[in-house]
Amino acid sequence: MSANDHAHEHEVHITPYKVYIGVWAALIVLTGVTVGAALVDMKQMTIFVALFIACAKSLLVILYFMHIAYESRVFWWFLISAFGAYIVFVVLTFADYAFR
Amino acid sequence: MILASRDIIDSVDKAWWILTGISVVLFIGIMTALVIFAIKYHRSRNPRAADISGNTKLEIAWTVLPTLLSVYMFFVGYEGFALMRDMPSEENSIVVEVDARQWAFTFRYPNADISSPDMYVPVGKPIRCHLTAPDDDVIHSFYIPYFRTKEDCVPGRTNYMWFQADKIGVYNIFCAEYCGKDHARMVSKLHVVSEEDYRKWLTQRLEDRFRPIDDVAAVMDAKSEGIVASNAAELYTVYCASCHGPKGEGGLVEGARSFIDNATDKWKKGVTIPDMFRTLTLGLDGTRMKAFDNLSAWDRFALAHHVASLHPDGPGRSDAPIEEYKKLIDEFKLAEQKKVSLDFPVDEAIEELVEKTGSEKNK
Amino acid sequence: MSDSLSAAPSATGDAHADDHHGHYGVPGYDPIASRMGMWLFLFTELLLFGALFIAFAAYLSKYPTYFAEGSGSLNVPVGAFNTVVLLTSSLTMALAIAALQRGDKNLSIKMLNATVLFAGVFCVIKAFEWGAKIEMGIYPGSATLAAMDQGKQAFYNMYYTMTGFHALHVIIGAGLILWVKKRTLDDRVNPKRLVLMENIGLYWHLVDLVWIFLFPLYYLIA
Amino acid sequence: MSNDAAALPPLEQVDYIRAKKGLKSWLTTVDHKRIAILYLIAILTFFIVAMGLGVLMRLELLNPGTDFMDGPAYNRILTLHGVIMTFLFIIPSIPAVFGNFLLPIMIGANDVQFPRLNLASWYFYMAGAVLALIAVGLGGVDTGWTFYVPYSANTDSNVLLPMVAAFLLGWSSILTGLNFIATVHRLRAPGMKWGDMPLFVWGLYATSWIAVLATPVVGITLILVLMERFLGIGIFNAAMGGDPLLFQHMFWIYSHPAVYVMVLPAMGVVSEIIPAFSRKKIFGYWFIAVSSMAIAAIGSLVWAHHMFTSGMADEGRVIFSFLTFFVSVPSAVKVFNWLATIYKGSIKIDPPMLFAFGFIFMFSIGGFTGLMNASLSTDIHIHDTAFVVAHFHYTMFGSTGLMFFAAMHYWWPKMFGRMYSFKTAFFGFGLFFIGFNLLYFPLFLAGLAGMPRRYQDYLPEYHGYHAASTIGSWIMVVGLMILFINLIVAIWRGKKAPMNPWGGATLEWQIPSPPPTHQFDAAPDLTHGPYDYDFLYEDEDQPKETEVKA
Repeated sequence: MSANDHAHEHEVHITPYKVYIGVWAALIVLTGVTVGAALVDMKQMTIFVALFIACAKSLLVILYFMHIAYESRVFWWFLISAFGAYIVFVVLTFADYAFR
Repeated sequence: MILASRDIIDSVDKAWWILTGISVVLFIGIMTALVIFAIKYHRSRNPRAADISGNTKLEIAWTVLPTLLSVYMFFVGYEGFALMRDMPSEENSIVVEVDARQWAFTFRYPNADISSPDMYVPVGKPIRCHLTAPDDDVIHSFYIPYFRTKEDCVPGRTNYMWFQADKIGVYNIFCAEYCGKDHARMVSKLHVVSEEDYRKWLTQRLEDRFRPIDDVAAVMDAKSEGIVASNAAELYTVYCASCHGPKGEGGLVEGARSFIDNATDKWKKGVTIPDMFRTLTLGLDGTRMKAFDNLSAWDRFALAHHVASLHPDGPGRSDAPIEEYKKLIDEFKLAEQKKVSLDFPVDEAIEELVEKTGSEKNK
Repeated sequence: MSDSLSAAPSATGDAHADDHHGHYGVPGYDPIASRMGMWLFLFTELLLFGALFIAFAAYLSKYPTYFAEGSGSLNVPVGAFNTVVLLTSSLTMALAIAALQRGDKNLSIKMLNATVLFAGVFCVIKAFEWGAKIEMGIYPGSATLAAMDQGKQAFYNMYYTMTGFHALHVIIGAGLILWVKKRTLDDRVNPKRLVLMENIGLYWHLVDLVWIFLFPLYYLIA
Repeated sequence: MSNDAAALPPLEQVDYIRAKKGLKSWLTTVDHKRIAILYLIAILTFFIVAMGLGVLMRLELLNPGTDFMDGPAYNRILTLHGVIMTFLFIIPSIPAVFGNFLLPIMIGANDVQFPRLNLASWYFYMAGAVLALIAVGLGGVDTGWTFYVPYSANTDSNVLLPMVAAFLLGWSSILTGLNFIATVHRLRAPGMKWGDMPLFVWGLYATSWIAVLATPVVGITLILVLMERFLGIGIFNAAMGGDPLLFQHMFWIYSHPAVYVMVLPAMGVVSEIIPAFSRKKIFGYWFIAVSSMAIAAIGSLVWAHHMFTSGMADEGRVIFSFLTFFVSVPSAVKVFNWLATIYKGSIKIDPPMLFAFGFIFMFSIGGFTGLMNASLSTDIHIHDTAFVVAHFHYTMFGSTGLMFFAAMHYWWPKMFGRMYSFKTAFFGFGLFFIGFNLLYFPLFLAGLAGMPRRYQDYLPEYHGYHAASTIGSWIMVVGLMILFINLIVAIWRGKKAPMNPWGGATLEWQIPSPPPTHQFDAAPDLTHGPYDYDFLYEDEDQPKETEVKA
């Protein structure tokens, strides 16, 4: 509905510097964690743990650095459709590769 | 469970008729409604349209029904596919390796390492096809319309399909994946023959294949025993004419050599029969001349002789001293074929090939 | 591209705004539309890299051991350091926008400079990494690579392709940041009209986002 | 609304065509209507070129054997026909011409959200077109429009330029799509809700999403092939551990949804024409709108049905076949809704309506034969045969192409302010319809009999099908030429068109024909919906607007 598109039209959100620095610190810590996790031998799981941490990091970047946390809802829908489409592409490609 | 190919054909055709039936009924329904509405509610008869903007029940009905119909049609198509992919094991079938390259199929019968540009199979036996293309070639598709079956030959991998002929006859084989210049001429024949004829054909091929090539005289003179060049013209048409021209004039693809000009110095590996044999066996690196190691050594000699005969000066130009032949035979260990052929009882080989088809599992 | 997205005035202005910027159909400044356009553009970048990640996943599933071996040949501390560099550059980019929002042009310019500097550091380190591999004879088309197992070849081909594309984006991003810096100095990008800087910031964060996935997938699967 | 003078610009206002003069004013315009005309000229030109190539191919196939075109020549013509028809004609056709012209007007805006980007898209398109033409000058390319590896990585012909061209054309459609999405979200007239948008806009919106999300995948895929040719990075090269089938996945991830990029706007046009000529509310507005989005979504899940014989995993084939069948559901829903719209309507069969009926006919055949391609066992048989050629020409050309012509006949009076001869249009359509079916229907039968596609030569047993098909191509081309000439002549000779010749209810019929550059001085009046024809009968039972006889 048209109202959704323009819900937050006139609010200009100014993020405190502290938030950015906090997010950055969290990202650095997660980078450390992902390197540390790679040293532990988890066999098949290694890559999934790495991907999980990477997803967490990218969520932080998208929400705060890229301001999605403060954008109107339509931007959320956009992101969900784009990522949804991508995940579908991956999963369906593996409908072939997983069974080869 | 092994099923006859007749079942695959029937299943595909049944699926086709069911889908066509559903389609035709719906199509006629839609078009009839369209025409009736267009006439009945023409503005001259119906100046003011009714005020209808929708009907949810109807919408749900014509969403759900096509959905159910879709699921049904999926299963109809799945049935025949399941048969096609229910491959007989290698022990219970005759394995034919299908080698596709620009622009010819080669059929190889691996147990005996023999090859042919046409496909021969016995009637009533499951045929398992292993489909390949060389790494430096392109994708082709092996298609036998009569058996409703098709699978691509992809460089770098082996694909599988199977069929079983229920009737003696000759069937078309097409390349169905676009592969360039002579895609339309990449046509071959499938000869479905009686088991007896198949045995005969196989014996002939096996004998050819395992005749030792230390008989230098035989390969030096193509006509000496009438053995070398018997099918050379046919092989040349299938494997060489696409690029080098039906008369050897060359130039049909970029850089394809002419066999009839006199500039012998430009032949990269030389102009004699042993040189040509070497070129055929190894290919020419950095050019589009590929290694034709899919052909048997006898076939390669046959081709070399045929190519030599295309030149106006004839084979005389291609003469080489007997030492050259001996060198070649050493180089490719051609004489050792003799040992193989001695150790390899032809009859048993055929038994193996034909009888292994698992009559016990066949209905 | 970004020019049109950010600077092109919309023909009818913001038709929905309660406070009309003029009467109907007069061009206006619509930062939301510009950011929307930028996000849609970022989706195309996302899918472009996404396709490469699909190829990576396909080959990883085909050659797991070769990919592990290949990954083992990459230098983890260097990769981790580069990750930190790029994350920090993302922070400075975000701070540049935040500073300009507060009217602190001076700090904003400094932060943009820092971002470009980090981009440079990233590229130099990446160049050394590539250089080391090339010195060992491992690069596309080399005889050494051609002699390796097929799985190894697939790994290095993917490695050069994906990090190469990413590095190209880093360079383009740095160029865009220099351009927006010039516009900020000219006051054409200012606290009232800063969507251009926001959009280039979004682009820069996307570059970061891609590396967040590239790093573990290439360096940490040994 | 016609009786609300305030909403209308003064009638003597100069229209967009005459607003400025000179070639430069056209080449630098940011007016969405002028950009639409630029696209129209380019797209029609390329269509006619590619149609000529198609006729040449059919002529070669009239008899078995080589008549005047050998294999390499045929393959180049075939590739060129495919590349031009796909990338230069059918993908941009309806969105770039009629989307550009009408989308802003239909939602009550004065232009798209990013007008300069819109012009840039046209230049991307032209750059791609010029590169494709240069490639022809350099000897052409023989890969087929699908650019399958390893062939495209090995061939001697010049693959670089067509691939770069396809890449640029992809960008053109991405940027147009991006522009449309932002326009629909940001520039709808005050008070216009999503449910008040014409269904053509919904079709364009769905199409735009596919263009934005799927096109980049094929873009990078083509770049990877070029990297193999020029840098030796063989991502798809079997000798280097690559997988040629991966190319096919990545190619079809875009190129199958692209089929819906082509057909969704066409369905949008049908959804405009049928209610307008039935004077009746569209039946099930939301079901049609949602089915557009559903086709876009489901259409993105089915790409690998192009690969049933490629040797992909059997499980994968089953999954993709199952999913493919579900595309048919929203398509069927649309057809049923159109039929229900006609039911109890007040139907007038002017040329656009006849075209729409033609669409239902062709699209039904195309759609039903699509079921045989979705179905696993039958597809194995007909894959890569003439059957597939016939099937996609029925959907692409018989449906989408036909609706492009229908859109021309429906909106021509709006675009140029002139009416064309109805009689000639009916006659041209008749020839087109007969010729088209004679051209493509025999190919279904040839395919079932085993005739592979992309063959320059064929065995004598297929002669009958090919001969009929070639004769059909002549009839069809004559019909099309009559249609085009009729329209072009009308620009100069036609009778002046009124504001609302068909009695349409969408916003474009409330502004002059042709519209002025600045079409809305004030927010347009939205007192009636896009399919609410009651305003025509406000005073008495007689429709108010004067109907035109041409």
